[in-house]
Amino acid sequence: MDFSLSEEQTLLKDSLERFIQNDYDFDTRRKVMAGEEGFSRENWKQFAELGWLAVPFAEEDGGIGGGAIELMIVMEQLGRGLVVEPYLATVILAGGALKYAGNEAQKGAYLGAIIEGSKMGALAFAEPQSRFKLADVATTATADGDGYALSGHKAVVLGGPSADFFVVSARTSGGPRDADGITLFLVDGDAAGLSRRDYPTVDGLRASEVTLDGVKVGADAVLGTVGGGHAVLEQVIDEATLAVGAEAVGGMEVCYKDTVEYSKQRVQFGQPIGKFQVLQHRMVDMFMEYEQAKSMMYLAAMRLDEGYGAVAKKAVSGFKVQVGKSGRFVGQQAVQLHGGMGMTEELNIGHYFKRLTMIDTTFGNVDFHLKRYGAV
Amino acid sequence: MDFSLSEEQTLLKDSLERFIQNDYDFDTRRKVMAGEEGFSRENWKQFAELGWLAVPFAEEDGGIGGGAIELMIVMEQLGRGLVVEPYLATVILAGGALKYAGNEAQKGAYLGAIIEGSKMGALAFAEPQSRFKLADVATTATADGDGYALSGHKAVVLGGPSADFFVVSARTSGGPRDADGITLFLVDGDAAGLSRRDYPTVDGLRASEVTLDGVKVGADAVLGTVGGGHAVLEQVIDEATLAVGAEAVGGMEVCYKDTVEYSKQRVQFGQPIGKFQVLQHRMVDMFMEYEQAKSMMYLAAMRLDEGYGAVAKKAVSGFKVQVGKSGRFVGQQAVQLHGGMGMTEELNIGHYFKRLTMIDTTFGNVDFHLKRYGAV
Amino acid sequence: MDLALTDADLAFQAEVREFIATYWPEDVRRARATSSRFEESRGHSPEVRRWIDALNERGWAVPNWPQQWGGTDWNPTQKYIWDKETAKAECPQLSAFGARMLAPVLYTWGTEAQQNEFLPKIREERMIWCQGYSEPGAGSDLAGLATRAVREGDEYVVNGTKLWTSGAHVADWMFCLVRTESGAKKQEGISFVLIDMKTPGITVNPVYILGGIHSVNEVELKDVRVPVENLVGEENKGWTYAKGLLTHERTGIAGVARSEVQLARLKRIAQETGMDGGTLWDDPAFRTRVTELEVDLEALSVTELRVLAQVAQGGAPGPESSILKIRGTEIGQAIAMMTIEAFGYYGMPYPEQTLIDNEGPIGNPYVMPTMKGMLYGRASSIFGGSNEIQKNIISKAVLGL
Amino acid sequence: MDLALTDADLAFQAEVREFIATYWPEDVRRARATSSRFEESRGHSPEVRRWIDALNERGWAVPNWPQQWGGTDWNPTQKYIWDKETAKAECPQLSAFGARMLAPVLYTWGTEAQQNEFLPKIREERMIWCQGYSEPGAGSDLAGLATRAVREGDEYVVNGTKLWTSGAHVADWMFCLVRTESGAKKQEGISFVLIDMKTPGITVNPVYILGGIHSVNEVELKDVRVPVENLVGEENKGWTYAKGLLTHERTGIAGVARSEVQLARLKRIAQETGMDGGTLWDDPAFRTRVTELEVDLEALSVTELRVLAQVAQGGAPGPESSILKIRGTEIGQAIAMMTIEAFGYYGMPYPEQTLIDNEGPIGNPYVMPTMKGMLYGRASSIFGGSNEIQKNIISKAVLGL
Repeated sequence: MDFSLSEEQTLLKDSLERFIQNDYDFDTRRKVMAGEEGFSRENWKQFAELGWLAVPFAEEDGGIGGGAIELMIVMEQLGRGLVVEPYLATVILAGGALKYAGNEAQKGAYLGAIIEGSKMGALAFAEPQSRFKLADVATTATADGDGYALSGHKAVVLGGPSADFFVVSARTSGGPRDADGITLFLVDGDAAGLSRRDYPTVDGLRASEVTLDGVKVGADAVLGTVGGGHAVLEQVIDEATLAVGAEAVGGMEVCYKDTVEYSKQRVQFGQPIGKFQVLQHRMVDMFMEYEQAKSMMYLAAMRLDEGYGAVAKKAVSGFKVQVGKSGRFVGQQAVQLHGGMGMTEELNIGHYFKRLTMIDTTFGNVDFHLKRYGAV
Repeated sequence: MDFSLSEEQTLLKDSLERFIQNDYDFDTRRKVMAGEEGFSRENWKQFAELGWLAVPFAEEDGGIGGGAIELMIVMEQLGRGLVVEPYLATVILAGGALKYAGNEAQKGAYLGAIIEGSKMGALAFAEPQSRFKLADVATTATADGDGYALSGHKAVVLGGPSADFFVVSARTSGGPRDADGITLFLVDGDAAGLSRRDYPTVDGLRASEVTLDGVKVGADAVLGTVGGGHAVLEQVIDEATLAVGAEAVGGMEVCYKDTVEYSKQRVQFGQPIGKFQVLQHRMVDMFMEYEQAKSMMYLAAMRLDEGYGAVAKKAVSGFKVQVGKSGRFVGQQAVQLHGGMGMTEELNIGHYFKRLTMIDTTFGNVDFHLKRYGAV
Repeated sequence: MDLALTDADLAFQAEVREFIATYWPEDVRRARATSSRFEESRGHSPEVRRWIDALNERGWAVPNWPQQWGGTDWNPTQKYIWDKETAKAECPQLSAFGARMLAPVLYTWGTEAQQNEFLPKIREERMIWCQGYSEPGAGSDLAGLATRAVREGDEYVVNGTKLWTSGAHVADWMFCLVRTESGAKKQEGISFVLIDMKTPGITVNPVYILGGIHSVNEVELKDVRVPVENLVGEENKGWTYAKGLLTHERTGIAGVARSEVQLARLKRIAQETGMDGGTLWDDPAFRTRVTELEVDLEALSVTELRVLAQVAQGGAPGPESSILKIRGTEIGQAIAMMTIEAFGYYGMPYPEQTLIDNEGPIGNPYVMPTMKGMLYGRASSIFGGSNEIQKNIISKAVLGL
Repeated sequence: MDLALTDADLAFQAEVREFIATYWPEDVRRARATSSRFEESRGHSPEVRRWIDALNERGWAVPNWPQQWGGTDWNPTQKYIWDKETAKAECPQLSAFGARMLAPVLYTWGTEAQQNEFLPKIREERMIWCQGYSEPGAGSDLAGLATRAVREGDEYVVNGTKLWTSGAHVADWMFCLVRTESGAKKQEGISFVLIDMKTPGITVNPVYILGGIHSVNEVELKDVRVPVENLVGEENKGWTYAKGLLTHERTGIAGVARSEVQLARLKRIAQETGMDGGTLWDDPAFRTRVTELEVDLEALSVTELRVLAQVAQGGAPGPESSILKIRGTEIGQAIAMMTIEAFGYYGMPYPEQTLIDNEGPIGNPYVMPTMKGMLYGRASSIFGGSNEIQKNIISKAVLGL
């Protein structure tokens, strides 16, 4: 029973902390977001150099062989910095699918490029009707010569605008919501018949609606086994759920600590507002929510690293339930206690609030994960 | 649109208020409860003299023709006094069944006796497996000569120990949870084959487990139509739900006001605890919960008086949801803010807490009524 | 005790409905409700102008004002019907700062000249007002304001900074609290003045609210010269007027009717949102939470009716009126958050206006206005006396603590 | 970072389980858990005595004490395993006042004579203690206590009234805070003394708790003469000892394992409670709420593990340790309330003991112990520093406010 980080893990954490502190202040982030792509290629290069893009990949694939705990460390810090670079989309989602389902050739073609920062990817799994159900896939892949033709609409694909390639879930057999019969495909970003409608998201990211209109891919584009994509998706999304949850924990930490600091400085009625007992107890509640979320984060990461199965799934869902509730409370109260200042674009607090709000509905809201937690 | 009481209603309210204030202080209540029957026959006589036992009955039956609003007025005041006399059991439950389903002979035999205080009754509707579903009736009534033989187990029959007669729901046809096929019967308290196991309840009332073992009744014991008892039950229970809800509103008023008073007097850390902002806001929350419950009480009473149907059912369920939540909060916080004193048998607060807690599960808890509210 | 409407009330309701159907028809309503131009939708499209003109022509623009200034002779039930029906149809309202905040001060304490000059223009929405109350150092502690007005001859010279001034960038005039004397108590020495926004020395700096919304501003006042005839009431008594104004309009503050519209919309969205082959509305967990909100809202709506009935009978609103704002904002915020939640992933897209103009909305057309409303709505529990301040007030005024 | 138990830990766990199976078997456990004799079940039935004797024989009675006084050499993980397993099996514990509250004070600050006299008796549960802290005027504000002890020769003469004294009616001795000097600060001048309950001048009056439970008392002290050798530590330093004691035992305070037992019981009760032809457990609304509690509890359980791990590595508990009591009592109370709710109408019966003895329980046999536990459990957020006081402390100590 051990909650401490290893030496390597501590080094990883330190390197992220340093970057957030020195190179990613709030103004820098705003400038980065205002750019054409909504993030900085410069930063991305730095991520590659620092080895962060290699974290979850096996050493034989050029990675550093990190597990869920390492992902958690990275994402918690990225969450503290509200980092907009598409780490989640490329490394965890698209990279995760490759990691678990890719054959040697596919890994060779993509993982090295992800790790060195030369290729970005995205996972196109959600659809307009699917809500949070991974098996709800209407996009079809029909046999076409040696390969397949893909048609369908993929919704809110995070990192879509910058993706050089997509991992797309499509139905090769089975009924509309069957877990069986879903196949993952590697699709080039500039494939004929693939079109994107790109847009910013309310929480500062970029995403796309991706339309596939008879997009032709070869048989070698199949990632994993034909019809066996659901299990891969579920594991990747569980890891990604841990990841956004950790991001939320990082955000909550900033929210509660900044609120405490603000309350010590903001004077009303002749004293710092942090002297008012009601606000004190509110901040204690924020602190407690943060700590509880952190506990569930540790649990989820450790369970995932013990091996993927029912116990890990349950821990991930429990974590997401906690994050949904805690994140909402902490974000809302941070805004409330900052008063008007919390409402402005100029101050970081509102941006954390927005990200925390959106994380609640990413990969399943509280209702979804409560049900899953109870059922596993 | 009018929320004010008529002159008669005001007189009714005043007479109850006077009684509670002058004749039903907390010590008197304790003595009453400690007696053999757990209530005072003396008080009951007074209720009859003051006309309270006549409130919901038609004038031609010797009543005063009051409606839901009058019942609300009575019960809110009885709630303020935590009155243990079985008004709910006799007048609203057993009396209600007679009022809606009794023929002339039955009304003649029972209503006059209820009104003059010479007979008490109880409604035996719940069963060990039924939870809050009125149609879940396993007790059977099988044809037996000209009449019926009743067998089954009726659970937690409020007012059972003092009941001279019971109104019993039993199945004459249909499956175990069909609404059709339930018949109400008038059964004498000393009928052969009827046995009771009497006990006090945690909130200061008395109740019985009633076992029917081939209890024989004549055809004239059928209350209403054969097989048509469910509709009667539903209406009676909806009125009774309004009644216990109003009782809870009365209790909440005492809880929040007594807490405010206590907080002005109790000194800790050199000042009255009512000066601490956290406790101030908590009491504001108690006040708000009370007012919201009161609003829903008015709505439910007015809707019931407009006529019994979907609108009224919805209003009653909405009221019960509100009462469940508000009552729980107000009761718990009243205890919390009274500190150790709130925990003692000597002080009234804990007794209100107990009654409020039990009202939450009487005639359906929050879950049950939320579902009903959403479905109507 | 009853909730029935009289025949006269029912006839009036029919009349109101017809008026709304004529001047604010369903298609106009829907276009405005799905517009992603959140801020601009507060301004004056031709449809809005037509509605306001029709109101003025009919004499219904300012029902709550005294009749001599264009108010109606409606009884409280009629006013309630009006509020309910216009809210249900999401009709535009006159800018609140002029019609609801300033006007009562003017017709109660203003000079005849001020009344004649300003009230008609407010009623016709020909003059837009903003409210210069809050300051960087005076938020919840409003009386701590520091903007000074020094009398020089027939003018006040005003210096200071106002913050969170809604609509200052489109306003013609500002009503403003300024310190004219350093009194013993900070509530004393405050005066209520009217300032033409074109006066030299005024700089309006936008403050962008979450989501890039431009609605509030910082207003710098540097040697702004205000004629003394623009003082309202007596010098140094401004706090009294401002406070009276804060409690003036009790009903409506709860936003019950607006929340009812939003809740109905949330239900419809849930019924149209796919889930497991059915819809989100089939999900018992989601449905339970919506139903809980519905009960909360119904309770608040009856509480509002109770207040209204008291006023109708000439009484003062009881203590329950104090809960309207707190519960109203809590419920409104909860509905907005649940609607965002209902959208699922489609709550995220936040495209630029040009993209929407060219290619239409992404996902549900209600996403953008809901998101902007949700973000902006966080202010409802902060501005105008935060919910914490409201509880302090109830604690003192109602509970006597 | 991992949660795995070592082989040694697993072996230890097996050993503990076997010990429990031998000395506190399932049938004894169930009989005690369904006993409606709530208060008495805290006392010493032959089964409890056997368990405590076995503990002492095995050397496991007081794992947290120093080894010289009978403590174990277990590492924190082993202590955790012990706490978890004994809680899961609902094993009786030594009276907390002696073993957990007083003993640390004695083995840290007591004289050798005091240690030799009292510690073995506490360990063997041959001497029952009560805690004389609270007073009518000193609840949350414990330091405001007024009971005075005046030195006369070799004795203190103690006068005052203690309130909420748990178990005073069965206790042999009381450890007591008394004022020996009127200091400038109220925390000063308090001394920690040990009083034999048989000393003349002590009157114990029962205070009945909701549900008629007799557990706490009022203790009147009138000219009670206490030998000076019963002073613990230095005169006027008692507050320091009492405070140290309040933060001494961090783990266990959350009641995680106990709540886990109660939650499992709640689920089982829901699975056995009829509803709509199925069971209450099939109801999504109820199940959702139970699952929410389960997540809350799991989070708290991990938080407790984090604290434990810190201690295991020789560190001081981090700030997260401060939330254990607040969340622990909230969750415990919520489970109790939901269990009552699960019983439905059968939550109401509260028969007298003789009726139960003669005719058995009414409805579910867990009703009476659950109800008594729920009622008594309301005190968990009040006594020993109310949750409001806890938040004041966190606000100051952790957030620096």
